[in-house]
Amino acid sequence: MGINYIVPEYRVVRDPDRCIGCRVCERQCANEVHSFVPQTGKMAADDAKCVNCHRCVSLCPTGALRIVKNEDTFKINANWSNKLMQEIYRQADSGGVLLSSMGNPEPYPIYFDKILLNASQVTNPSIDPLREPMETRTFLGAKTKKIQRDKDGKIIPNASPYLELKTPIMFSAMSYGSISYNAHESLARAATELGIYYNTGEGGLHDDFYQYGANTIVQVASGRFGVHADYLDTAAAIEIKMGQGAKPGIGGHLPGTKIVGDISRTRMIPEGSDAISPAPHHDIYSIEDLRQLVFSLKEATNYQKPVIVKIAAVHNVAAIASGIARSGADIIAIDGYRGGTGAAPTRIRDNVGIPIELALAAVDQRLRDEGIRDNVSIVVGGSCRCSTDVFKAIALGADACYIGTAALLALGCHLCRSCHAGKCNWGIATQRPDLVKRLNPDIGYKRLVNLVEAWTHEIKEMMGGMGINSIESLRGNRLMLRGVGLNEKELEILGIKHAGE
Amino acid sequence: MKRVYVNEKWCLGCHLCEYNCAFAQTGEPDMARALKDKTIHPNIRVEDGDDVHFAVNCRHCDEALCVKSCITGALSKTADGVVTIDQDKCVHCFTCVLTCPYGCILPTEDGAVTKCELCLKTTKGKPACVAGCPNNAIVFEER
Amino acid sequence: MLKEGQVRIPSGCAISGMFSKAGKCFNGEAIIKSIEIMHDRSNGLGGGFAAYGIYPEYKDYYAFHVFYDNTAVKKECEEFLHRHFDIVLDSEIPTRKIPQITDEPIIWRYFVTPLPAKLKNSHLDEKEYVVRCVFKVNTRFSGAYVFSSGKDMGVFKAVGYPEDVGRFYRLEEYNGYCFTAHGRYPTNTPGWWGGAHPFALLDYSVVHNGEISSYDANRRSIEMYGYKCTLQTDTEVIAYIVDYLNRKMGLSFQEIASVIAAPFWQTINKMPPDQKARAEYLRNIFGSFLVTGPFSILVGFEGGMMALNDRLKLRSMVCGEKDDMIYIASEESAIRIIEPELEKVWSPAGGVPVVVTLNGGNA
Amino acid sequence: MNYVIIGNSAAAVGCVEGIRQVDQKGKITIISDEPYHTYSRPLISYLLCGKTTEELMRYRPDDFYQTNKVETILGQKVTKIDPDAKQVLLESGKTVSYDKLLCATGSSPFVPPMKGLETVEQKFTFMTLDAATALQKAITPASNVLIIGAGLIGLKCAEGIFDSVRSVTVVDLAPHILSSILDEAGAQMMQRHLEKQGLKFYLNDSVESFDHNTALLKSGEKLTFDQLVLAVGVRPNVSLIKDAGGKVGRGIVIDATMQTSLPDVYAAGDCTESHDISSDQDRILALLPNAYLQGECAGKNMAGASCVFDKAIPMNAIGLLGLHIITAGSYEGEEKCVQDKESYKKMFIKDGKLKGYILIGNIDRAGIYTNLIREQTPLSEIDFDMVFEHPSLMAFGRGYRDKVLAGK
Repeated sequence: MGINYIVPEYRVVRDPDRCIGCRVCERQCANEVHSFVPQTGKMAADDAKCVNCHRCVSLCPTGALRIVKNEDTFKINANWSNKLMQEIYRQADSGGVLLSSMGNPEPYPIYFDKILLNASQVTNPSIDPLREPMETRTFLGAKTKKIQRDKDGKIIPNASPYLELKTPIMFSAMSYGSISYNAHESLARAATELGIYYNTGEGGLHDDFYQYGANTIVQVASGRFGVHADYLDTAAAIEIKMGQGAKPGIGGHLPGTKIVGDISRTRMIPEGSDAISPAPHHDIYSIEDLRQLVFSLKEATNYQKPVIVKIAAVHNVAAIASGIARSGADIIAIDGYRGGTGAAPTRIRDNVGIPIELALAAVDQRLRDEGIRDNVSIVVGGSCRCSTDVFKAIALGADACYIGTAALLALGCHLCRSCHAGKCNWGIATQRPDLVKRLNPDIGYKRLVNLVEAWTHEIKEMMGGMGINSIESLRGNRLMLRGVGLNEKELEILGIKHAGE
Repeated sequence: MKRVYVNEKWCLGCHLCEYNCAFAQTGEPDMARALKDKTIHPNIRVEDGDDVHFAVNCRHCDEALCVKSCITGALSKTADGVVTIDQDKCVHCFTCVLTCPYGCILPTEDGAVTKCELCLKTTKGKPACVAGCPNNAIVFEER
Repeated sequence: MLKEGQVRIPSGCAISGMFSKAGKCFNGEAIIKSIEIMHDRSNGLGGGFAAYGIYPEYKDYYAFHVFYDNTAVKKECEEFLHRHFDIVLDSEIPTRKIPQITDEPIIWRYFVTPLPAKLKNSHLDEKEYVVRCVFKVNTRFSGAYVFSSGKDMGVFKAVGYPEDVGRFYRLEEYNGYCFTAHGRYPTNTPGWWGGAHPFALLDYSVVHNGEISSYDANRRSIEMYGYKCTLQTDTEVIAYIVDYLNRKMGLSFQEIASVIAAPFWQTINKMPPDQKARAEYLRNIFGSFLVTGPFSILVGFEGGMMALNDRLKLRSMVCGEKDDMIYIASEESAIRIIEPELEKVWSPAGGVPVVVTLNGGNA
Repeated sequence: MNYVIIGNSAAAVGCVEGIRQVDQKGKITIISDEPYHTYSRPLISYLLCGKTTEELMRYRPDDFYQTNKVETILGQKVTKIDPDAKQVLLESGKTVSYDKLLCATGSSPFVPPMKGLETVEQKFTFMTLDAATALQKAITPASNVLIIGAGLIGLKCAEGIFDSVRSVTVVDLAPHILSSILDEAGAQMMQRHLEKQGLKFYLNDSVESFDHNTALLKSGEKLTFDQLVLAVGVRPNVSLIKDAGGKVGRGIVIDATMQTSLPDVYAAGDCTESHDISSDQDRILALLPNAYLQGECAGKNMAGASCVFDKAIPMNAIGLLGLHIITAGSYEGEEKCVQDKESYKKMFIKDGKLKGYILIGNIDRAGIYTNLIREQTPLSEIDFDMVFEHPSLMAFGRGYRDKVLAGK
């Protein structure tokens, strides 16, 4: 052991008057922060190991624990922050790429928070969702407008394959492997009960979850893990993942040590081999290649299922989306730079991509300008944190939102951003059986259901407040939005007026 | 009849049930004050294996051997089938310890035996172990 | 002060309409009387009428009613019209000078038919050709505004109370089988004649009372299909939606009603399977044209009229029937004043269209 | 239906509760020669040492008879059963007729003939409340008490009076104490414990003769005493059944439904012979739990249900001056034993099953062992080494735990 340059980020504070030595904290910390010292008969903590996941705090029966920011600091420097200095020490130590998890935590502007909603006053009545129907049913897919009639002149319902959602919220792609079996089961069961969809991510679909196929979106990503005929057939929709908001332009890497048992079987790769998702799809180097894959998948599933193309929100997202809208894809999913991940290079996560609000506004407007908005539905993700984020996204032009981080929070995640360590104390981002079992899907699925139902209630309240009683009347209804503290350019891109206008 | 059931699959071995049980028995409002520096005598006990944990407490058997064997009549069943103990009557003969097939009746250091009474005498509603279980490993329901 | 097209102006309104199913023609006196009784629902900042069957001698020609701010733009615009149409007759629309109506623009009427060669070269159908020319005038020539462009029908509108507007346009001199009227109560005072209602495109005319909440969703969607919402009014966007669904998509007026005032899912869920599948299809495919928020509208079209309330019926609308006549108005009083002896009076349910046609024709 | 129960202790109460599970209406009559509300006989020693009171030692609440609609004829001895007439005759001459009869007459202290016993003025047995209270009245803090018999009754008596008298001396013919339930090593441990507290033992010895306050032992030892307690053994009270022509062995012979050889006559408790499944032998199991279970089974059958009690085993839980013993089953087969200063544990295994055990000191969760004997669980199905080390459900299969803990 040489010099220890790393200063613990957090401190465990234990109230000696409240600690009863039950050792629950010790048993519950996979990072082995807490220990019982027989000599003193008291508990001790190793701050350096603490990732501030709050498991111990949440389970401490007497509320004896607090995790606080370590007030220890290097000399204050506005340019060289503590964080940067520590990162340099870490890299000088390891020679490696810095790894992080979950979404970009840096203080970039959050446009959702600078957009305000309208409500009815006098000239137009607000609608009480407790008295009147308030509809959130959403269809995702191409809205091809070709009226055909039978011999009696009745319309033939000839809609393209679509997804039907009871509420415009879906669980975004999180692979089995990056998250646990129990997390997947929770998502699958919640999606089924809610009448929405969850997404396998690029980890294949565990045999046990084929029963939830009607509410499952299966992903085909650059590694093609777990893709086979039954996988595609079982799903309600197929998502081609081109990119991810947390790490645009970067592939994925699940180390071989995690490729064991069911994970290996589900991904269809040998135990112990690294699961490497290449940065690009090596059969897609252009938009026309993408079109080929879209139609390959449609051909493979008999043109019965909508195909989603998921891209990260990058600078020219509008043009890319325009290409995708003409590729035969039915749904475009756009993932903003705040989107979560099980592991990403820190520098990429924190510096690549653009905010989802701007990307969405640009894409929606571009597709309308080109008259092809109805070719596709737009689903956005990358930090829809609450019902108003969802609401604002829909008013900006989205058809539905993907929630990932919010869903994990509902399952207990405390955003300690240590998923890559594989020791998730909440049983979410781990494959260690003793940790996985901490997430009981009976509880987890219900919490997800509660969350989405709560958001749906709030969405209905807000809709009613502005006199809208069906979600499609909100979609792209940017007049219902006003910006605060935004400059002309931002307002122009968002396509909204400033508050007061 | 509602009973405490144990879902072994979800037991984390955190032992919170033991502390919640012990706390409920004290009738104190604050667990820290109630249990600080005390040895607890919970009526539910967690058995820990390498990968397996589960809590065990009185099953309130339909054919409760402990009640039938009790030499004093201290153990009896309520109309709801809950096996309860009248600690004043108990003479610590431990015949119930001898007969309980699950080892759920426990001698205390100082006197009468103790056992789970589904918190009939402590809290209203759910037994404390169930209310405090973080993972639904212990549930209170009809089966 | 911004005018229509530069800003969205909410307004309250009165509407009225009368229709002879037998095609019997009557003059504009009655509709003026009807709208006049609802004087308090207007505030003098806009009124207007649509009349059907009034140009029998020119029924094969598109009747363009145009406002001009000045003669320069009139000249410029007429050159455009001449390049695209054969103009069989143009004249000033006869008006009556009354003190209540002021600041009138130049109001001109043209009976036109597309130049055959131009039409052919455009590869458009005739109506689309006309629509595009109308849009061109309205967007390209500042100070020129085509506010009526259908056959055998015409829109007459102005800034003022509707009864004054009717007298100003000498409506008693027109005979038609259908009249609709509109009195406006905008919440600001831009006072632009083009902003008054009805709003019309080809022979579709819309009078509307309400303020829809779905406006921008509807606008941004219909604009993808070649429409430009220059006025930012509900009436305009509804007229375009009706035009798109009827003329371009071939939906019947019943079907249009189940798009713009779609049945609730709870209603759809109770329908027989095939009917349910069609209703679901319309809501899925044309969801962007669902209109929410309060409205009552009268849509006039060639040979027919449709009345429709929003699905919660957040605006009043009453129907009356006597012999072959159908009367529809915001208030029953507006019907009783012209026909006290009604055979039937009813209030149509929200989202349930009342469609009437000449001699039971298709709509 | 008219039920008559002779006896008013555990078997009788078990019978009442058994009947009432099936038949809420039938008439129940309890006849007992003791004039008391049902009380727990084993508690008489606890009464003497003040751990219980006459009120608390009632075996069932005061309203027991009322709640269960039982008529009682207390303080009246039954002198005869007439199975043909289906009636019992009381000493008062009254007859009580029955449709179904339970004989729960229990057992009586056995006093062997001893030379000079008649010269002893203060001599007692230790079986009933009356006997206990008589003893209690007789002793003083200066008393030296001699107890003949180092079995369960003798030692519980010793414990009961230990703090109230000057000395207690116990004599027994057997080579070690508690010979019916303990092996030699266990008995020695227990004896050391009791001697440390001040109890005196003369084992492998017996009284040659009494002379008033003196007992001359075979070994030649001469003991003086103030009170004598005779706790040599008990005998089942079988005469009523025997006289009525019922089959009787060492106790009343009953089948698995608790019926005697006489029609509609059942028997339960200390007066009967049970089939001990741990040794596969018929023996008298004079144990309260056994009495209750037999009584309850008899009651259900008397009321028309079909019930079998076929899990009788010997078992005992006894504490003596702070040290606890729990034993069960029979002591045959391979032995497995651990012992330290404070506790003793011995298991007996035969045919791959646990047949019996002895625990002294640490008796936690002993019922798990008892259950292995009662259920005759093949030890190959569990982790016996683990369960021997520490009684736990962990040693059982997941399936068993799911059944008992998860109700699956």
